[in-house]
Amino acid sequence: MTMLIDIASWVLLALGGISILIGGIGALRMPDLFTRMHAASVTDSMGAILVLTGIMLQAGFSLATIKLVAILLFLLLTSPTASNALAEAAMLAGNKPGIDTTGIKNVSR
Amino acid sequence: MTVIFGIFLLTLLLITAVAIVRTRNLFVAVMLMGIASLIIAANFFLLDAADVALTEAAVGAGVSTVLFLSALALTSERERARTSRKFLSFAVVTAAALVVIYATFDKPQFGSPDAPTQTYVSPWYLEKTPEFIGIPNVVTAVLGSFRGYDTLGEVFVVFTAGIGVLFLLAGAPGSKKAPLRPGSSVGLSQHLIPRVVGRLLIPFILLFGLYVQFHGEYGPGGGFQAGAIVAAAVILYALLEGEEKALKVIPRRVLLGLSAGGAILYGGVGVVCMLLGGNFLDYSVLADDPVKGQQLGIILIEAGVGITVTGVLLSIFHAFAARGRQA
Amino acid sequence: MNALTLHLPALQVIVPMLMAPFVVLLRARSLPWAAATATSLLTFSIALQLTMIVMDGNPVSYEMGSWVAPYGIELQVDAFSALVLLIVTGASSVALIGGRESLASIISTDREPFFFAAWLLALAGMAGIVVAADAFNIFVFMEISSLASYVLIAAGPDRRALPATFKYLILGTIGATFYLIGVGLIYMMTGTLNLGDMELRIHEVADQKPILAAAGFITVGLALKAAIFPLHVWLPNAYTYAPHIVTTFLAACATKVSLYVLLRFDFFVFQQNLAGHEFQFAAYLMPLAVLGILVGSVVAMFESNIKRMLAFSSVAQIGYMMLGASFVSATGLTAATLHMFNHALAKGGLFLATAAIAVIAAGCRLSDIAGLARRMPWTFAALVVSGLSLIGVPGTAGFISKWYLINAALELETGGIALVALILVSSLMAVVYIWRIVETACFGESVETEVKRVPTALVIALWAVAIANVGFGIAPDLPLSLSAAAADILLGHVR
Amino acid sequence: MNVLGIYHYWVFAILLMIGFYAVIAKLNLIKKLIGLSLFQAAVFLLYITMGNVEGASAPIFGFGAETFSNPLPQVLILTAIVVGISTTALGLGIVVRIKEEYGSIEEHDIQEIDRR
Amino acid sequence: MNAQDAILVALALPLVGALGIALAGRINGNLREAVTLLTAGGLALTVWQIAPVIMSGDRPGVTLAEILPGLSIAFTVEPLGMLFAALASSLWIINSVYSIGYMRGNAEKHQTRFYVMFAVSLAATMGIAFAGNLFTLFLFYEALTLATYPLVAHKGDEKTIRSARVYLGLLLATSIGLFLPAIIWTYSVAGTGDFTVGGILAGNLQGPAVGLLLALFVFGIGKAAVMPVHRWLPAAMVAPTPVSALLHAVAVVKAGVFSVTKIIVYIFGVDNLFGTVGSGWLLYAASFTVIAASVVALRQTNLKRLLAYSTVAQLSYVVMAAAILKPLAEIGAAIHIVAHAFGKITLFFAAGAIYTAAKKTELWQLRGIGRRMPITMTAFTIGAISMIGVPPTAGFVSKWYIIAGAFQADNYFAVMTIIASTALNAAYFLPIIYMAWFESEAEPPEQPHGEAPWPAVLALSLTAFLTVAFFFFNGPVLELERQVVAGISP
Repeated sequence: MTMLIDIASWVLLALGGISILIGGIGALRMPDLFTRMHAASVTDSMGAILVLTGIMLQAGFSLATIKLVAILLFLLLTSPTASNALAEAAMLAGNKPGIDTTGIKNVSR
Repeated sequence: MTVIFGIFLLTLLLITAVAIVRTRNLFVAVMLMGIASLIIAANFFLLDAADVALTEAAVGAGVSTVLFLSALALTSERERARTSRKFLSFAVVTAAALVVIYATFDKPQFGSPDAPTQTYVSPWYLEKTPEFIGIPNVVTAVLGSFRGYDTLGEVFVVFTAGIGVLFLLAGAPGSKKAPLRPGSSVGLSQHLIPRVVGRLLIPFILLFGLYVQFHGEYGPGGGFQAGAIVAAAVILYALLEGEEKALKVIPRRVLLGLSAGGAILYGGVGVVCMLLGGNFLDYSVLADDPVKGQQLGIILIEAGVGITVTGVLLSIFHAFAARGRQA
Repeated sequence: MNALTLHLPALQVIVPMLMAPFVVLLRARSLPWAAATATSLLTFSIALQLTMIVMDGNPVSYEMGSWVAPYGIELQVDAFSALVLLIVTGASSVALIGGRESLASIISTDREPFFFAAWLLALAGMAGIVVAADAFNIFVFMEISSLASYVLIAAGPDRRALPATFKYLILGTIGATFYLIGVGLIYMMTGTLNLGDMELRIHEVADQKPILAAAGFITVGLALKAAIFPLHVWLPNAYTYAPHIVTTFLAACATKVSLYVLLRFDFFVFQQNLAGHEFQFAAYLMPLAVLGILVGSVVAMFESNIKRMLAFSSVAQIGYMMLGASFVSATGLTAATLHMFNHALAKGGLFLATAAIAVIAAGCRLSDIAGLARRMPWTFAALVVSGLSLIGVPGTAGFISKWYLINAALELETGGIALVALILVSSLMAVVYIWRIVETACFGESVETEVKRVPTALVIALWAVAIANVGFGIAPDLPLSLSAAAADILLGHVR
Repeated sequence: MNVLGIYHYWVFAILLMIGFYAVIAKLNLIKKLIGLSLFQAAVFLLYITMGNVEGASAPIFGFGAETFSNPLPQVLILTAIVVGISTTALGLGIVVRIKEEYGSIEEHDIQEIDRR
Repeated sequence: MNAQDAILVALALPLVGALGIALAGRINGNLREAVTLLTAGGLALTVWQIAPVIMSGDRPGVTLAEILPGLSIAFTVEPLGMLFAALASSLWIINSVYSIGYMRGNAEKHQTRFYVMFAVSLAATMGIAFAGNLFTLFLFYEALTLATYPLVAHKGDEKTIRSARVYLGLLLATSIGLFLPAIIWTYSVAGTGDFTVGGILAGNLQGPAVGLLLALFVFGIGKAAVMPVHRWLPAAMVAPTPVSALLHAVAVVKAGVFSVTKIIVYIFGVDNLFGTVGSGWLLYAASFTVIAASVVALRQTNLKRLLAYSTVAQLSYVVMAAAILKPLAEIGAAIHIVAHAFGKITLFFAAGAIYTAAKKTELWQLRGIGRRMPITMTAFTIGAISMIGVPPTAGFVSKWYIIAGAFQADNYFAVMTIIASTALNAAYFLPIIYMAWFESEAEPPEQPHGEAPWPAVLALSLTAFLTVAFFFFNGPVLELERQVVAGISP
């Protein structure tokens, strides 16, 4: 039984790691602010969930698991708000999301 | 395993430090400072220094970033001139580096249990804490009781910084030569989502602050970290709802009262111990059973520390914010 | 030893420190000043009592929180610390008593509580350093006194006070952090923070490299705080643009406290433990002291702003103290410690006089004080007396310490005569720059601005210092016995 | 195991130098303050590296660990961090006042304005 | 009042007087002058009271304060000090009378400060006269320099300030630069600095070191105006005449020479100095100063500068006499202090009177002034004759003893110098007397003028009478000086 839990947590942790990696690469390659933010939020949401559930499996039923759940909830609540606030501030500061910077004609004219 | 993790963290730290020094945009530098503090905090945790990691995270990453940003809001964000007297600084820096390297030659093995530091004073602390003070967290025991006088001094350092900033920035803003940039006194009021989420989160942050305050004896925590967290909560409220409303919640006079009150509480506990016959800051006289007395003493002084740190950090934030608004 | 005197070492620090939060809460017109002066006088009386107890040479120690020494923090007061305590508390009391009007004119009423709280914290910080016997505790109180003095200096009316304070803050923090690195290295090698304990355990340490590096760091850090010659760049601006009364207080004791810590570390902790440490002391610090004396005096001669001139003369006088200490002999150390006392008197008197002059004259430049002697004869006379004491004319306090310094130099077999010549030449330079003030004040034709009166409290304080200058010149037994005992204590640890 | 130890001390030395260089060479007053806090952060690292015992856990009883790392440097660093932040706060206060009085926070601008 | 109290009173009285003058000055001029005269009279009385005690051979002493072990402010009165104190206090009375006339005549401003500083300088002079050890001597020596500075810089215009700066700079530089190290060297070598009969350096200093220490002392005491350090004396001529009279006849210069003599007699000891090679140079330095100063005096046109250079020459007379190291020469030195004082103060009073009455300062203006100011010019003539050393005046007595001393030491070089300098004195004084009496006035002065105000005339005739009287009644002074040299082998 413990073998099964361990394997599951390893898988979850690996997936979480990969998604964070993707988020990091995305944040680097994306041209402007808003696309970067989109990529970064991948790490926040997907990565966090996977990693934290993986650790929860490791910890089993104990005080640590409850704390991990609290952290997960807190993260899920705050990271979207943070990116929202960041986007609004960027809009306020004036750099508009440049739709046609990628050279593709803007289809929804 | 931890070796690789440690080396990774330290290298990341060095890269961030170089980035901080090289970048021209001060805003980026401050952000990188926050990241550097977090990396150092993680490193401290790796080196089994839980309390210090929490403090570094709360004070280093949290409060100093807020302070730097509020100062940046009032001054220019870009650093114009490159660097001056390059050669002199390189010479001085390399000289200091050589002395440091010279000092590292025959230093005791990293982490070896029989290094002088581990064999002389600290084992006494580790044995005597359960016997004299009876609380699990040895760091809080040493901080509060064995070296309580240091912490008293340190509370007064925070208090001095507080009255210093108030002295500099309170009152008339002096000759108004430089038009300062308009501060965000109105807050992000038109941003609905942050305000809603904020209003939801702030009570929990305050609760967590109190938890850290009184959890100090049993796990990593204590007055400083709690003060920083509570201050962060109120600052978040000020950012979301606007500075006037935050001032209405805790007016300036109360803040001053808090800063002074915490320091007086801490000192007062010490004086009471003197009156009850022990030396200054000897808590064992506070209750009939010395161990109970020590615990009572530590709780009181940690409360004093928390109050002062909250009061000072908030007054500093309001001093900076008020300065912006008068522009 | 009734109940109270048992707690004296602790009271010496916590009385001013705990009064500061109360002073911050006072709102009335000049109530903060009154509270600060009362506390300062109370601290001075505690210092006097401590001196009486410690006079016969055996030190008084006090465990904080009654934890035994290396584990808890211990305070220790001996003759040397009693002397420096007298200087610190005395300077603060005299400056406060004399300074009411001059401070009230600079600081608005709503900022007054903060200023006087910062003043008390500076006083508490310095008393804390002098009384502490624990290396890290010295660092904490050094930070308190430094932060408080940054606030005091930034209160200066002239806007140039701010960059001066900023430079002092940066250099002061670097100095304190160097000191912290030094203490860290010693702690790494010996495992203890208590000074006495450190001294015992250092020579058991097999490899001396980190200890030597620690000695280097501590000496450089404290030299930066004590404005010893090449590291004194922050001192002239800070003292010139700070309010006059603050300069009187800081000039009399701020740098001396760091010098006190440097001497305690070098003579208690490092002295006989490190091979060749005498050489390090005499070889590196003596040339710096000599250079400091020469450069300080020469620049002071050609300076036109009085306060900057006196600031550079302070750099020279600190050079004298370092010179005395670097002889590593009984008379040399007596001369150094005695000169701390006498310089505080002389320089305090001179800066109080500048404060009085600033009330009437337009500014502090030499041209502003032309012909002032006739309009303020009493202040002018006190300025002359303090000036003579600074020069070291016989019959004044300055002469006694110069006399011991010259005798100490004569005891040196090599280069003694050259040092005596240096001391005399720099005294002559002191004559030149003091006389420039006196001459312009005496013979310039004064432009008749409206007659403002020098506040009587300031004149009384000024004259008290002037009389003390002459008094301790004629009957120097109090400071002399203290500094002689201090020299024995310091040297006691060497042999 | 020694690699990590040596590396820790080397990082302390390099971080110290970066901070020290920033304080001396940079002209912007805020960059100087940032350099100063880096300089102090390095010293904190030195103290905590000293206090670490290999294979021990944080000095808190009740979590089943038997060897503990040294509590004393941690207490010292707790104090030093707060001292560092207080100095930075005061420094920032002064920088804001300098900006108001001089209109610039570049060291050479201030000196030039003073000379005028 | 026994001798010890007399010493303390002699020190305190002028200071109290100075305070009294300062207060009286606020009320009105006459009260201030009255208080000055009262103080001067009181001081003379106290000092003269000590004279019989000293004559009987007793040496009263009192220690004021013990600053450091072996370093104290102590006073002991011995014949040399007694003579100098008596001279200074009595001449102060006459000088005060004279300055009342002079100040009134020229309507000088800041008169209160003038009289206050006068009293303080006299207190310092008393301190020097009665000093019991080198430290106290140095203390009051410095006090005298500082007290006389405002007097020299009295006028307050640019020229006076510059020369006052030279005056102060040179005196302070020599005292701190040379005199203080000499004292420290003596203290460290001899262990004490007290003036003891027969000298304290007898055993513990040999060979060239003695000469070097002597050089440090002689050139350190700038007030003795030996050649290279004499420049402050002519520079101080910018001061009003009563100050020049006080400085260059009574207090400052005499203090310098008195200290040199006292150090030679009581620190080095005449006998052991005589033998050493180190002391020879002093005689040649002094002689060189005498000759050079007299030659320079020849070329002067301004009356006061001429008198200044003549003072430099006469001072070196005393130093030379002391350097002959023979009892008769020592007596000659002491007497010359007195003779020169009377003669030179008369000359300065006369110069002041001429300036007050006729506003004349240059020599060629004095043609035919004898007829207009007969009394002043007769006094001037008596003074000049005394300087040259013609019999009925005091100058002759001292020169006689100095030459006798030189013969006693069969030091013919000294004899030659004295004769040459006498000739030179005659060369620059006689033409003035001839011009004043026997030539007619070139052009009549704008407004006809008689004598100077009566107090000035009274004072200068008094000193002229003293110069002559000293020739006949020098008994007690001689007796006093014999006691000084009692111990010295001929």
